[in-house]
Parts: sequence; structure tokens; C-alpha cells
Amino acid sequence: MNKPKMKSFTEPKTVTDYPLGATCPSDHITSINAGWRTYRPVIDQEKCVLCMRCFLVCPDGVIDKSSDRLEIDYDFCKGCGVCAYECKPKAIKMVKEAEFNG
Amino acid sequence: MNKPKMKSFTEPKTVTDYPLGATCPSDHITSINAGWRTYRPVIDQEKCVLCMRCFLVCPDGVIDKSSDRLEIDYDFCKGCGVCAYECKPKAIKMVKEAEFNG
Amino acid sequence: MMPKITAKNLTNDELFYGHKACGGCGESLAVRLAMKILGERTFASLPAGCMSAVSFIYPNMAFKTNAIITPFASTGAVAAGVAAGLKALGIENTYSVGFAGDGGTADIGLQALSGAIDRGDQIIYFCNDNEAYMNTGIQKSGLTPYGTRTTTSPAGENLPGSVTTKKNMFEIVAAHDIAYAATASVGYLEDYMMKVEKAKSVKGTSYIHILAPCPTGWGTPSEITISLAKEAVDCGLWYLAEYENGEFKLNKDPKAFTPVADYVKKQGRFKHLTETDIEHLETQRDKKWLKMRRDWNK
Amino acid sequence: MMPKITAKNLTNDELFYGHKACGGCGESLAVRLAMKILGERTFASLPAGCMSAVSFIYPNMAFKTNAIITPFASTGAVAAGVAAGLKALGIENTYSVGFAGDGGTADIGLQALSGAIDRGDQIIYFCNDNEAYMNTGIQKSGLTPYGTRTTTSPAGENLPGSVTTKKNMFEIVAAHDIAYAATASVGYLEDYMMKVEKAKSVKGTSYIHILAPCPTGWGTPSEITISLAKEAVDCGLWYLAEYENGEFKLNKDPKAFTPVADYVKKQGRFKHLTETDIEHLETQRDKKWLKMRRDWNK
Amino acid sequence: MIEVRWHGRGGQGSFTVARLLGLAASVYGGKYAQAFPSFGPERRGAPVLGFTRIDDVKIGDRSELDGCDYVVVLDETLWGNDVLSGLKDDSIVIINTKDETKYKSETSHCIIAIDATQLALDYLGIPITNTAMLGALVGASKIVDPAHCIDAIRASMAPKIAQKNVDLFNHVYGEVNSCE
Amino acid sequence: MIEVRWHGRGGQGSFTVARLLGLAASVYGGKYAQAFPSFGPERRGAPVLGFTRIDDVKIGDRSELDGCDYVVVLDETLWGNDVLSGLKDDSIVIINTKDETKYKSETSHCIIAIDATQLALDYLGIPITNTAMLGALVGASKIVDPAHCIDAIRASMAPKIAQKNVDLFNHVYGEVNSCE
Amino acid sequence: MARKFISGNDAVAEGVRLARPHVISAYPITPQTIVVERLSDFCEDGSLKAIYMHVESEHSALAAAMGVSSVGARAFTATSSQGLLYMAENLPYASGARMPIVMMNANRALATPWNIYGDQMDSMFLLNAGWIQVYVEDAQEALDMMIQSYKIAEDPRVMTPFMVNLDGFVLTHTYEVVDVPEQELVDAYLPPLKLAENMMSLEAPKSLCITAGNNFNMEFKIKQNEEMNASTAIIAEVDASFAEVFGRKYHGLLEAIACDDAEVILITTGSVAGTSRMIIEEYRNKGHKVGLIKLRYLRPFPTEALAKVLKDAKAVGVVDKNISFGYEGTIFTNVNSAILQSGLTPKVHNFICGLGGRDVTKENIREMFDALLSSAAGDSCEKIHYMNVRCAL
Amino acid sequence: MARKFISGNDAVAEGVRLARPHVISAYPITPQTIVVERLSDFCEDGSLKAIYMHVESEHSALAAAMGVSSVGARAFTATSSQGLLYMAENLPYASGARMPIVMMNANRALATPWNIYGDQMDSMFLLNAGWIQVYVEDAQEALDMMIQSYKIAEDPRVMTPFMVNLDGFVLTHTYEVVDVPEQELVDAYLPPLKLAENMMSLEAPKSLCITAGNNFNMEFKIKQNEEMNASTAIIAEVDASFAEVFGRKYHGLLEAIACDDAEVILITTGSVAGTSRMIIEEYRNKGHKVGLIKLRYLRPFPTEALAKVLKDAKAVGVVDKNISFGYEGTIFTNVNSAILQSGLTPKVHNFICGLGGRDVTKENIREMFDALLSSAAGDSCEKIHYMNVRCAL
Ligand SMILES: Cc1ncc(C[n+]2csc(CCOP(=O)(O)OP(=O)(O)O)c2C)c(N)n1
Ligand SMILES: Cc1ncc(C[n+]2csc(CCOP(=O)(O)OP(=O)(O)O)c2C)c(N)n1
Ligand code: SF4
Ligand code: SF4
Ligand code: SF4
Ligand code: SF4
Ligand code: SF4
Ligand code: SF4
Ligand SMILES: [Mg+2]
Ligand SMILES: [Mg+2]
Repeated sequence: MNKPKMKSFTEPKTVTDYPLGATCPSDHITSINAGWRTYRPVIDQEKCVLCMRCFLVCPDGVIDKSSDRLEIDYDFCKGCGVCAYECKPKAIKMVKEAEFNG
Repeated sequence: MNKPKMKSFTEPKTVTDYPLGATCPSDHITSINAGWRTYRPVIDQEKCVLCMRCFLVCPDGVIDKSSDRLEIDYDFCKGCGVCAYECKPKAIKMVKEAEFNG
Repeated sequence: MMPKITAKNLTNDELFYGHKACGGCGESLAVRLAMKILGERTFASLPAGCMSAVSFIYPNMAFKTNAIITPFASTGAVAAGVAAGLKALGIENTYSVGFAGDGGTADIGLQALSGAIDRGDQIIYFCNDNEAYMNTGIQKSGLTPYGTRTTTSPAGENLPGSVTTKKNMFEIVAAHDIAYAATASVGYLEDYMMKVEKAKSVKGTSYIHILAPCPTGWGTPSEITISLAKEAVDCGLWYLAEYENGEFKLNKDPKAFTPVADYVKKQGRFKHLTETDIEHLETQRDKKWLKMRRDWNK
Repeated sequence: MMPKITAKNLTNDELFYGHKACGGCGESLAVRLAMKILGERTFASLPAGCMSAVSFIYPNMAFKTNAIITPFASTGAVAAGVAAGLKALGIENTYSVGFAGDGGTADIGLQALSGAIDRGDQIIYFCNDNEAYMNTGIQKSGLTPYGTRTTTSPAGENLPGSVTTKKNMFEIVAAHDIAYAATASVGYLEDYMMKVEKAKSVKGTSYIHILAPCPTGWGTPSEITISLAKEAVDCGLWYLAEYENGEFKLNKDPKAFTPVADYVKKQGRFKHLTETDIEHLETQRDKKWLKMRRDWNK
Repeated sequence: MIEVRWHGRGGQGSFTVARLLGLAASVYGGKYAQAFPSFGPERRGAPVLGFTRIDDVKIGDRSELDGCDYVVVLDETLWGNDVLSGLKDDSIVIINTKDETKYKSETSHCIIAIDATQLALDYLGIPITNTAMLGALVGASKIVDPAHCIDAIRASMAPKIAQKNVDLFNHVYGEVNSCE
Repeated sequence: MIEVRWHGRGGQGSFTVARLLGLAASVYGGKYAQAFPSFGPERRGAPVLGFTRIDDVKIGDRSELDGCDYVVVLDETLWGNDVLSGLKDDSIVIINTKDETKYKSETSHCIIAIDATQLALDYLGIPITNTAMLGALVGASKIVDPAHCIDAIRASMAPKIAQKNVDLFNHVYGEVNSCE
Repeated sequence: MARKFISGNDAVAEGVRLARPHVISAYPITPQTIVVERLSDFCEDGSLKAIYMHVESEHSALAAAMGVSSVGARAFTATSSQGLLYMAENLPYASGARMPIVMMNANRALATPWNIYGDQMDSMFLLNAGWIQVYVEDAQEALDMMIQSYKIAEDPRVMTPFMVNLDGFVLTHTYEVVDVPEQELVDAYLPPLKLAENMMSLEAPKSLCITAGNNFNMEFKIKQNEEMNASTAIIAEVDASFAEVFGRKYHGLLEAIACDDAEVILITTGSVAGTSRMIIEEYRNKGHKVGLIKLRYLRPFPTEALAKVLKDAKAVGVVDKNISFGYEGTIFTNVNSAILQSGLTPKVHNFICGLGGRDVTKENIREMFDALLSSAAGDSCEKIHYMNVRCAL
Repeated sequence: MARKFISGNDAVAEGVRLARPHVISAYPITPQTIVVERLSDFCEDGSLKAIYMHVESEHSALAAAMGVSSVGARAFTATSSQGLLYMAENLPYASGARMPIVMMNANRALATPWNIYGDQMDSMFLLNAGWIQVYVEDAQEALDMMIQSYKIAEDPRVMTPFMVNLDGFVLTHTYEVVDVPEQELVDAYLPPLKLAENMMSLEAPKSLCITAGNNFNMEFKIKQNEEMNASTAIIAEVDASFAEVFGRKYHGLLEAIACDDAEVILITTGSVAGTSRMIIEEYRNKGHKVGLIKLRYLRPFPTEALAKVLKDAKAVGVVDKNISFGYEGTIFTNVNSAILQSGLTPKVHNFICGLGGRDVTKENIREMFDALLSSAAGDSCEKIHYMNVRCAL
């Protein structure tokens, strides 16, 4: 998986425990980009020819190509639609997010 | 004459009389560049062909061409020798200043 | 020749993840891909701007590598300092990299960049050009094109949006006789990645100027970011070029341009432009290409 | 065509007089002549540097016209503000002019200059280039040539003086597609005066970059200032050119160069240079001329 | 003093409506009002808040709202702790949804539900729901005169768009009931 | 405390010699010393001053000299009020001149005259008179040991030039009389 | 007069439009941006006949304004935080030159850490710059001060640049009701800038921003200080004449609220004054002898006015939205010096709050008054209180 | 150890060489230039193994130093006056990031009017920047403080940038005898910088100079303030350990001279302390109960140390080579706050002198003591005295 491991963040208990300087470890994502999406990209694995264009163009890098089929990290996908728009075989559909909420 | 009129400077008598802001009238020379020279340029009017090169090249602008012969403003001439060096007919001599002091 | 980097052989590892940029943000794609090519030993310096604003929100840090926000004017200087510090400490095989916006490069950061190039500092400098100050809400920068409506270059009865033309940053940088400079577009990603790869082995300063559409500031749907950036090149308002060993090279010299009107009309920031305005843009474009073709195609 | 300005028809009025520059100072000559051509309705902006330091020593003011010292980094911005203020007040037929040193132009003042050009502000900007920070005692600037000994680029066993080359300020300014830019030398004064005269009628920003030897900083006798500046051009280390209507032009293209060694050996700042160093300078020169001749002689 | 909190996403106009309410109450209604947004470094799509304060006297208070009388949720996907925080016992929650049942089950507060998205699509052709939600708030609460809201809408938009929004506002205003 | 003021022009080395004297007195002579220049925006050719203070104890004083014991004039064209200001009754003036008569007539202070320019030309081939004037000062005043001056000169110059300056210094030192 | 429901930034822009500057040079920065956006709109639509300069940085923004002012034209600029510090060199430059430039500063925290919200570290940083500094409480005062500021700055006795500070977001981005005066009234009140001794002109060419060596420099600085101190009178004068014309007054250097018999007094600036007004009422209603000072001007510093109001207070609290690291809040330091010199000996307390946009709650204000009351009653308590901290020290 | 007859600037350069920074980034400005000239010589001749960066401005000088420090290398820069203000934005930036950069500042007047001579307006401008500020009295102290400064700044408990101030010309350009310690001694005393939590490394990648919104920002700032205040202890500690190794001590935050039974005390900084030492002796010899404080550190401010020394003084004078226009001398303001909080009630007087390089004469110091003695004796006299003015007010 290309997604970084989520870090648990315990708020400093005292001012002294705050970081020295305006510092934080890198690779430190503590919360997901929850609910930014209106539409959700859904890959039709049948149609997908694994050209990897969607993987390349995703601004958020949420498409993972480590297995034999692409996977989207919906915790961080913003539903921008770039992947779908750029997919030549039209293997990605943007589906209204609400339908998944139900 | 191309030389600006010297201004008399009376020191402000009170702090209040100082200029408003870091200001001073322009065209405001109150003292000469006294004694900067070691050598003094002296024009041999006989040799001078009035080509005006010395007038052109003098960094201090102290050569005046308003009359029919050039005049040097020795109050501000620094004796740099540029005029003499650039005079083709060698009409300017740099003469040791001390000789004039005596 | 370097092996070509493609979508297929590009590493799956993400070094820039979880940022809070808008969906479809062109800049964030430019940074993401650059980081993938540069790798884990990269030290990234980002001035104030969208990319730093969305990536270092305590306690959420989107960079996997070392990274630092710099004062707005200081990308070139901080990156140069990082490079010098690493060198002095003997920490080798690292990249000191700057990622600045158009405002952070062509306006307030120009001097520090110029200083770094002049010293030949070992840094790679990216200008992520979305043609306005986006982080502060779409104000005109030195790289905002003629006719762009921004919040400080309003379009109305008296003005057509921005009345100045886009600063020629690439040529300005090249005039420094920099070791390597290139333009790029998120519409031509393989070209871009090739240029990043190239910059990695340059001795001295490199500069990569990438056009990166901003759906929010340009008034465009988020999904068209890539195709719009491609169209910018295809219609001739942007160009792909390199400066290397003291010489310019046009990487792409289209026989015919797609219509500027098509490009422009997709964008809210240009909605007010009249036919005449668009013709003006085309004339400017043609003049520029005439010179580029004459002078750079040696 | 403009009437040629010569020593004979040049006005006798001095607008810059009584300053405390060193004897034989090239910069002061450049300012003096520019002021004569620009005339009494000139508003001069001078940043920190020798020229301001020697001309505004309360209560001795060397300028006859309006003049202001600007913060070191701000020549372009203050001059632009003066121009805007005059315009807004409807005060016409005036010139807002900047006189900055090489450091004040190519280093700390570059950004403000770039901003003014970008806006097309109605100013004439002079870079008085004596190739180092002289007012503070001869430190290396971005316009200090390779191999120059300055107090911050010492020549010794390990270093040959400055190890970086002279920033191409003229080309950098031209890359902004400025309305008018030119190089000049106090060794070729009629050429210089013609360029100043030309700048007076330009619509938009003009830039004149004049090489002006500094006897103190260069370690030369004061009387050779003019001839040395001529020799700089004749040996090819400096050049006379213009940029106008988007095109470069070489004003002088010598068939043969005088020896660089002759030029260099007259100067204390280059005393340490070896034969090899001088050959290096010649190689650099030849490369530069090859490009200039190829690209600018259209 | 009446305090209203608006929940939406960057781009949905939740601060605009906070402002419209303040404008209606003050310039047109002769009262005093404050409207202010919450801001963050996150971008378009991220949750944002808007606030409106209304009072009969000049409002000196510059602190954040510590409780609020009305919460208006423009986007139901934002439902959660943030929406329910800082409510008083008699606070009213107004939410844009087709189906209120879920929400009613999760809180004891009075819930006013309205399918503003559908109505906005009907009236405006785009899913911008803020004037609809203003109608719902004012209809349910009567905290300002609807005529003043209409004045505010007209003063803030181009005439054609304004008219559509006024119609939408009126529709919702007329349809919504106050809390029983 | 002994205070010395040096008058010269930018470029004549008047501050260098102020420094040499301090170096001789302190590092080589075991005393305490201060040396500092006057500075102004004027350039090469303009009058400048140098100052040396010598004392047996650490010198805390950071104010300008308000009087001085010795004035050394490297360039006689600088003669005037500035040279004679701030002198005590027994202050001594040392001046580089071929002809002392003019100066003696204009002050009652003891004047020591020396044609340093000619001697410098003889010894060094250039008219840099500062080590000659150091010789004159030390010869006339004995405020430091001449051997320490020689040490200071050697420590501050390249060996060949240093030797010539030492010879010049010695010549002048030997020739000058103290004030009667 | 028009009533509008606008933000503090809008109010500033409206005020600037009414003041008719000739040139606006500014660089965008949150939370100031809206001011310059509005002004560029006004320049575009012609409702403000001014040149808008898109400068490439804040250093140039103020430098350009200096150029404008140097020829006797009216200049406006606006900035915040990092921008204010980036132009820091030019602030004493302009004040030494006595240029009557007006600047709006949106008070915002300083990096690092980065933060776009309001505190007052930025303008406190510039207290030594020789600029007049006023802090406003609401959008109306912001608008009105744009007019007053030019009137004061351009007074021949003052001739000093002027900084108007608005708390970031809390004032800049909050909409409220503002009365916008008629242009004619303002025109009559604020005539065009008159050419002064320190401005360039073709008639009497001047050299500006000159050098004054160690022989003369000190006198220039003393003059500047004396005249700045004397500007306190003109500030009061202008506030009074403004009230006559426009019907609103701000009490000059400071406003004292319920201080007459107050045993404890809280000193506030800017938006905190607004919140505190509510609490003072509440406490007075409960019978506590509490008072409130809204300190409007920090330079010139109102030493005497302060001493007069504080003379019977047993405990004085100073609210600081800033820290001078390694010491205490800057306003606290300044107030304490005035107190000591006045010979008063109240107990003094520093309440540090609102850093990086931290909310200053009504409860916080109550805590401050409670602390002061208990201090006045003789209890010893901390000198420095950090308010609304989310964890223990 | 070598005895040398060198200037204050030379001494700084020698001290820096001994401290072995990895990178020097600086921009020339009078009267600092000699420092960077010498350092470039040392880099050339190999006696200092450092990279010398010819930056294009002061803003970049400090920015580059931040880059250097961010990876755990030792950085040095130097500036003065306009240069210090041109980099102002970066000072709180570096201190918020807790980067242990050392800067030498040659105190010089601020334009306008332009003036290259010494006063302290420049560094007083930066008191809020979160940097430790020390003022030295002579060249020896300058050299020694280059070593102490890194020791203090890099202490894990401090981790704060450090500014060493020398009065322009009076110290920077005055030659005097200086003992230059052996490199080995310094190396043992000042080991290489250890990688800290706030530095980048390949082993533990860091994000630096991050954003902390209104939810967390205040706590970062409080931490910074608390730790800066606590650095007073480390300052004293380092001065003591330095004395053990090198045999010279400077008494930590301040030096009290003849204060024990003093009825009047004069507070000085930098070079004025030197001149005053002579006068104090003279007055003591005459039987006057006068004392002298050499205030070394202005940040962290030595509130307690000061209160202890001043506790029995009847009149206290503060010498300021600066004015905060529209108020008074900045050190005066700071000292007064400390006095008030300590519950002391001496009469206080401010002596403003030395602006733009105006000489501070021995007679001036006598005038100050005389004024204080008469004030202590009950005579009323001016609060603010301008010294050595060449004309009437
Ligand atoms: C000295 C300074 N001035 C202004 C700002 C405010 N500011 C922060 S980001 C930004 C705009 C950035 O624009 P750009 O560089 O084009 O990057 P983008 O946000 O478009 O990616 C501005 C003006 C600042 N942080 N510092
Ligand atoms: C911000 C700032 N930094 C540094 C200086 C110091 N300074 C004044 S003039 C000068 C050198 C000027 O060099 P240049 O521009 O080449 O002009 P020149 O003196 O050679 O004519 C420097 C470094 C300053 N005044 N302001
Ligand atoms: S772009 Fe389409 S076809 Fe290509 S990998 Fe992605 S989903 Fe599959
Ligand atoms: S919708 Fe956007 S963020 Fe989501 S996977 Fe597609 S490109 Fe990536
Ligand atoms: S250069 Fe010589 S010949 Fe020509 S005018 Fe001057 S003195 Fe006469
Ligand atoms: S010597 Fe120099 S200053 Fe004098 S006249 Fe000749 S050129 Fe001019
Ligand atoms: S505003 Fe534009 S540049 Fe900034 S994050 Fe959003 S899309 Fe990207
Ligand atoms: S130092 Fe050089 S540039 Fe400066 S005044 Fe002297 S000669 Fe002219
Ligand atoms: Mg941008
Ligand atoms: Mg120069």
C-alpha cells in the first residue's frame, strides 16, 4: 500500500510537552480527509486496462497499484474526478457519495 | 559659471528649528572640498584646442566652458588627473599643489 | 539516455499524502510526482503558499521526508542553506529542493532565487505556477496573464482584468546562465517527470517551472485540471522548453495551435474576455512563438 | 534621428556638484552626465551606496534637482512611487530616475527593479556598475567578475578571488521584455549620453547599465578611469548593446580584442591572477561573444 | 441576543447566508447584528462554519459563540458532534435532508428538516441551498421579518438571480413550521 | 594616560600608525592601549583622524579624546584649527614639513618638524610617511620603547617592506630631539 | 450617510475611498486581503480615482508609498504580520522622513509556528518605529479612523506616518452595521494634502532622506520624539472636531469606562475592549468597583492620561495579545513604566491571551476581574496569567 | 593563548573561528563589515573550515542560516542597523523554530536620517523577536561571548537564537588588547552541535516551521516564553563554567559595580559601562554613594537580578542610546516595569544619549550621577534628559 500509516495523536498534556520549536515528525497523518467528497470514483475493474493513468494523475495519490488491481483510498480521495476524466476506457465512474451513506 | 552658488549655513539654534524630516534644500553646498588635492590641473590655454574633452570627462564637473577659455573651479577640483590624462594635446599639466601653497 | 519514467514504472510509494489541497489541485499533483521521483532523501523547502498551507497543519504532516516551511521570500535562501548545511556535515546523496508558487517565485522570492543561481547553489527549484496568489484568495501576481480576472485585477467596465503580461520567469532564470532550467505542464506529465529526473544529476542550480491549474482560482471544474494544462500548451499560451549548457531548446513545437478561445472559455477567470481580447492574446502568443522558434530552435 | 550629444553641445549647467566622491570616481561621472542630459525636472532616487553617501551629507547637498535616498533594496519601488505620485498630481514632463550601484541593482535591489519593469512603471533606472560593494569597503557583489579580489572574495592559496561570474543583469532585465535597456561604459561617453537621451522618450521602464571604474576599489590610479573603462570594452570583457522593441543589438562589435592581460594588469584587484586565470577569462569572454554575435546581430 | 450557527462546506455559501441574515436584521430590521465565518487552512470541500448574532443593542461581544439558539446544517453529511455541540436545551436544529428520521433519533433537540437541495435545484437549477435554509430558519424562528430577508437578498445579488432566490426563500418560508 | 591624535588624509595610513603605536605599547610593551579612527562619509583624499590611548591600567573610557598629549600631522596641508584644537599646555605637535617656521609662528606649543616625505621617498621609494612619523613621535616623547615599535612594524608588514620601514623608523627616531 | 452591513476590512476600504488617496500600493496577506481587493475594485469602477500599484512585496509596498508621499501625494498601504515585518526597515525610514503615510495593519500572529489568526505580536514589534499606532474596537471605528488618521498624520505639527490596527478576523472579517458618511462631508473635513517642507517640488527642489552624521543626527531624532509626544494634543483635537462633523467620538488617546471610583481597572486594546464592556456592566451590576480602559493609542503613549485614570486604582490588569519572549506582555511593560513614573503603586497583573487567535471568552474577562479584585483585596497572585490555555503549564 | 591588539570586529571574527561554525552567511554593512571580511579570509586560508555564502541580502542571510541550522549544522551571521531590520521577519521565525543561530549585530543608528555611527535603535527594535540579546563592553568580551553564545544557544534547555551586540565604531572599530584562547580549549568547552528534536535528519524526518492554528498555537508560544525565561539560569551557569576554563567571567545577566550601599545607581549597557566605570571610581573617591549596573542581557530580562541590586536605591538612572518615539528610552521602559513589579519606588530618570554616534563624554556621565544625587536628595528633576545636545530644545 502506498498510503502512510495513520499516526495516533495524543495531545500534549502540558505546555512543556509541546514540541521543541515549530516541529512535528514528518509522515504524520492523524486524521482522514473525511467527507470532502460529493462524488466517489468507482473503478470498474472489468473495464480497467491497468494503463495506470489514473494512478499517475491523481493529485492526492490515493490510487494504489501495489496489487494486481487498483485500489482507491477513500479516506483521502477528494472526489475531484480527475481520474475518471482521464481514464480513456472510461473505467471509472463518479457516483454520488450520498448513495453510499445510506 | 556652472558652479552652484555656495549657501551659507547657519546651524539651527534650537532642536525645533531643525528641518522637518530628514530634509535639506537641494543645490545646497555650504563648504568647499578643501585641500583634497595633491596635484592641481593647470590648463595651458595656448595648447588648448577647446575640444571640451576635459569638460566632458571631469567626474566633478568643475571645468566651466561658459567663457571663451576653460576655467577650473579649484574649490572643488580633486586633482584626480582625469582631465590631463584625457587631453589629447596635453594642454593640462598636473602640478604639485604644495607649490601653490608657498 | 535516461530510462523514461512512465505511469507504469513510477514508484507506488507516496511521499506527499493526506494534504488539504482542494480536489483537483494541479500544484499538489506537481509536488506529489516530483517527490516520487526525488525520493526519500529529499529535503523540501516550501514558502508560504497553498502547498505549505495545506501540508503542515499541526499535527497533520503530509510530507514523508524532511520538509520545512520558509518565509515567503526565502525559498531559494533556505534551500541553499539546507544544501550548505548538509554539505558541511558530509550528508551526501540528498536533494535540497524548493517548491514555490508563482508569487513566491516571480515576485517576493525572485531575489533569493537569483542569489542562489548566482552562487550556483546545489538546489532544485520548482515554480508551481497557478498564475495568481491562490493561498490568499486569488490575487494578481507577476505571473498572472494579461486579461485574467483576479481579486486585485478586477474585470469591469474600465479594465479587462490584469493589464500586464506574464513575467518571463523561465527566460529570466536562463539569463542567469543557470545550469539547468525547464518549463513543464501538469498536462504533459512524462515530459515533466523526465525533467525532474534530469535535474537530479545537474551540478549547480536547476529550475523547473510547471504550469499547474487551480480549479478554485481559475473557476474550472476540478476534473479538467490535467486536460486544461495540456490545452494551455496545445493552444500555445504555454510552452515546453529547456535551457541547458547555455542553450535553449523547445521540447514541443506544434504545427498548429488549438484555438485560444476554447482554452479561455472554459475558465471563470477569463469569462469576461471579448473577441478582441482573445485576439490580443493570440497576437501576443504568435509574437512570442516567432521569437522562440527563431532563437531557440538551433 | 536624435541630434548627437557631444562634449561641445552638452550643457554647461551642472546638476550634481560638490559631492565627496573619491577623485577620479567613474560613478560620479556617470551620474553627473546623466543629470545634465535629464535636466532640472528630474527626480533622482539613490539607494545606499557611494553616490548617495557622498552627495547628501547634511548640510551639503550635491544634487541641484529633487533627490531622495532610498532604502538599499528599494530604488525601483521608490522611483516608481515618485512616478506614480507625480502622475496622480498631474505634474508632467518630469523624469523619475534611479541611480543604483551594482550591489543595489543585481543583489538586494533586483526584486524591486523587476517589479517596476513588470508593471511598466515610467522610470529610468541606472545601474552604476563598479563591480563591488564600494561604499562599505569593496565586498564582492553579484556583478563582481570571476577572479576579482575583494574583501569578501580574498585571493590566496586556495581561492583566486571571486569564483562566480558576473551576473548577466542586462540580459535578465531584457528577459523581462523591458521597453528599453542598454549597456554603456564611461569609456564611451557619447554612446552613453545617446542612450540616456533615448531613454527620455521611452514609454515604460528603461534600464541603463554603465560600467564605471572605481579607483579605490579597483586599485588603479585615479586618472585612468576613462581609458580603463574604454579598455574594458575594447578587450571584450564588457560590451555595448541595446534591447529595444524586443530585440537585442550590439552597438560595437570589435574585429579584434585588445589583450585581456593588459586590462587586468593595470588593476590591483586582479594583481594575483595567473596566466591560466587570464586565459580562463578570455575563454569566458569568447564564449559570451560567440553567443552575442550569433543571437544579437540579426 | 440570538445566536445562529451555520454548518456547510467551503463553496456552499454558508457564510454568505450568515451575512444575509445579519443584513436583514440590521440594515433592514433596525437591530444590531454580527456575522462572521470560521476560517482554516483547509480548502474547498472542507467543513466550514458561519455565525450570526442579532440583538436589540449594539453588540460588543467579540468572543466566539459559546452556545447557540439555532443551528442550520446546509449539508447533512456534516451531521455529528460538531453540529450538536454548544446547544442550549431549547436550541433548534434546521437541517437540509430528504429524511429526518435518522437525525431525530440522535438528538432530543427540535429538528426542522427540509429538502433544500431539491428545492434549490427546482428554483435555481443548481444545488446552492443557502437561501432555502434561510427561509427555513426564519420560517421556523421568526427571528427576523421575512420582508427584510427579501430586501437583503435583493441587495446582495444580481436582479435575476435574486428573484429566483426570493421565490425559493418564500416557498420554504411558507412551508416550514415552527417547532411544536 | 597618554593620548595621541594623528592627522592625515584617507589613504595615507594615519590610522595604521595609530594602531602600530597601540600594538607596540600593549602587546610588546605590556601596557594597555586603544586605537581608533575617525570615520566619515567622505572619500579618499579627505582629512581623517586616528587616535591612540596608552595607559598602565585597562582603559575603560569609550568617549572621544577631549584633550591630547601629542598631535602628529602626516600632511602639512591639514594645518589649521583642527590640528590645534584640544591641546593641553604641554602638548607637543609633530609635523611632516620641510620648513617649520610657519608653524612655529602660529602656535606656542612645542613643534617638532621632520621632512618625512623626503625620508620616506629615500627609504621606501613612496611618500608613505606613517612609520617615519611614528619614529618622530617616539623619538621626541619616549612614550614607548622603540624596540617595541620595531616589533610592531615587523608583525604588521611583509618582511621586505617591514625592514625598510624599520630602517626609516630608526633613522627618524635617532634624529629627532625631544622638546627643549 | 449610508448604513451598511460590512466587515471591518470593508469598512477600512470605505474609509480609504472617502479619504481619496492618490496611490495605493499593497501586497496581499491574510487577513488584510479584502481591504486591497475592495480598493482595486474601487479603482477599477472609478469610484476612487487612485493609481493601484501591484507591488512585488511589502518592502516595496511601503517604499513605493514613500515615493508617493515624497512628492506630496497621499499614499495608502495595508498589510499584516509577516508582511509588516518584511517592510520593517522602511517604517522608521518613513517616520524619520516624516511622511504622512497611512497604513492599515490587520493584527495577526507571527511565524513560527505559522498562524493566520489574530494576535498583536506584529504591531507590538513595531512600537519603536516612530509611527503613530491606534487600535480600533469595531468596524465603525475602523472606517472613522481612516479619515482621522490622514487628518492627524498630515497636520503640519505632526507629519508622521500612521498605523491603524484591526484585530485579525475578529474585526477584519466580522460583519456589522456601519454608517458610511457622505463624501462631501469628508472632503470638507479632510482637504487635500498641502506641500510641506519635507516634500519634493519643482518650485523648491529638495533632498530627502539625507545623511546626518554624528555631528547633527541626535537633534533630528530629538525633534522627532518631541513632536511625536506633542501629537497627543492634536489627536485629541481631531477626535473632537471629528465628533462635531460626524457625530461620533472616540475619546482621543484612551477611553475610560466606569473608572471614576474603580478600585480595579482592566486595560484593554482593540476588540477585547468590546467584550469587556459587557462584563464591566455585569460586575458593576453586582456592585463591584471595576473599571475598564480602552487604550487606543500606543504611540504616542498616553502617560498622563493613563496616570489620571489610574490614580486611585488598587489593582491594575493589562491585557496583552502578545508576549515579548523572555519578559512579559509589551503593553504591560509600557503601562508599568508610566505607572512607576506617576508615583502610583497599584498591584499590577498581566493577562496574556488570544495568542494565535485563541478565543478570549467572556469567562476569561471575568477571571481577570476576579483576579484583580482578589489582588486588590490583598491576596497575592501571579503577575503573569496565561488565559484560556488548553493544558497545564 | 595569544595576545593580540585587534578591533572589536576582529575579536568577533576570532571568536567565531574558534567556535567552528559550518556555514557563514552574511551581507556587508558598516560597521559590521570587518567581521565578515575576516571570516572570508579565514575560509580562504583554511583556518576556518566553513562554507562562506555570499548572500544577496540580509533577509537571505538569516534565511540561509535557518536552512543550515535546520539540518543540525552550526550557523553564523552578522549584520547591523538597516540590515537587521531588513531581516526582521526572519528573527521571530528562527526563534519560534528554536534554531540556535548566533548573530553578531554592530549597533548602529537607523535611517532616516542616514547615519553609520553607533546607537542602539536597531537591536532595541528587535527586543520582541524571541532572541537572546547580550551587549558587550569591550573586544575581549565580544570574543568570549562568541563562544558562550553557542554554548548557551545550543543548550537543549535553551535552543534559542542569540544576538551579540557591539556598539558600532566605539567597539567594532576600536583596537585593544585581546587574549585569544587556544582552539583545543574551546573545542573541549564547546563540542559539536547535537541533533535535537527540532532538526531534520534522514533517520527521523521532520517537518519544520509548521502551522499551528488557533487550537494549538498559544501553547507553542507559552512554551517558548517559559523556556526563554528559564534560560537565565543557563546563562549564569555557562558564564561560571566559562570562567573556570578561560579565567574570565562576566557576571551573567548583569554586573553590579559598587552597588551594595549605593543610594543612586546608573544602569548602562555596552560601551557606556566602560566609561562609567572610571567615573564611578571618581565619585566614590569623593564619597558619593553611587553604584553602576552593567546590564548585559536585555532578553531574557533580568527582572529578579535587577530588583535585588536596586532594592535600596533612592534614585535610579537608565542610560538609553535609543528612543522609542512617542515615549521614552526602551531600556528605561523595561527597567521601570521590573522596578514596579518588585514593589520598589526609587525615583527614576532616563538619560538619552549617543544617538547617531554622538559622543558620550565623561562629563555626561558626571552630569547623570549629579542629577541622580540631587534627585535622591529630594530635588525634583526631569524624567527624560537628552545628553550632549548641541543646541537648546
Ligand atoms: C512576507 C509575506 N507576505 C505575504 C504573505 C501572505 N501570503 C501567503 S501565501 C501567499 C500567496 C502565495 O501565492 P503563490 O506563491 O502564487 O502560491 P499559491 O498559493 O498560489 O500556491 C501570500 C500572499 C506572507 N506569508 N508573507
Ligand atoms: C539593507 C541594507 N543592507 C546593507 C547596507 C549597507 N550598504 C550600504 S551601501 C552598500 C554597498 C553598495 O554597493 P553598490 O550598490 O555596488 O554601490 P557602490 O557603493 O559600489 O556605488 C552596502 C552593502 C544598507 N545600507 N542597507
Ligand atoms: S486510467 Fe482507467 S484504465 Fe487506466 S488504470 Fe486507471 S482505471 Fe484502469
Ligand atoms: S477522484 Fe480525485 S482524489 Fe479521488 S482517486 Fe480520483 S483523482 Fe484521486
Ligand atoms: S581636453 Fe585639453 S584641449 Fe580639450 S578642451 Fe580640455 S584642455 Fe583643451
Ligand atoms: S583633476 Fe579631476 S577634478 Fe580636477 S578638473 Fe581635472 S578631472 Fe576635474
Ligand atoms: S486554491 Fe488552487 S492551488 Fe490552492 S489548494 Fe486549491 S486548487 Fe490548489
Ligand atoms: S569608492 Fe569608488 S565608487 Fe565610491 S566614491 Fe570612491 S571611486 Fe567612487
Ligand atoms: Mg500561485
Ligand atoms: Mg558597486
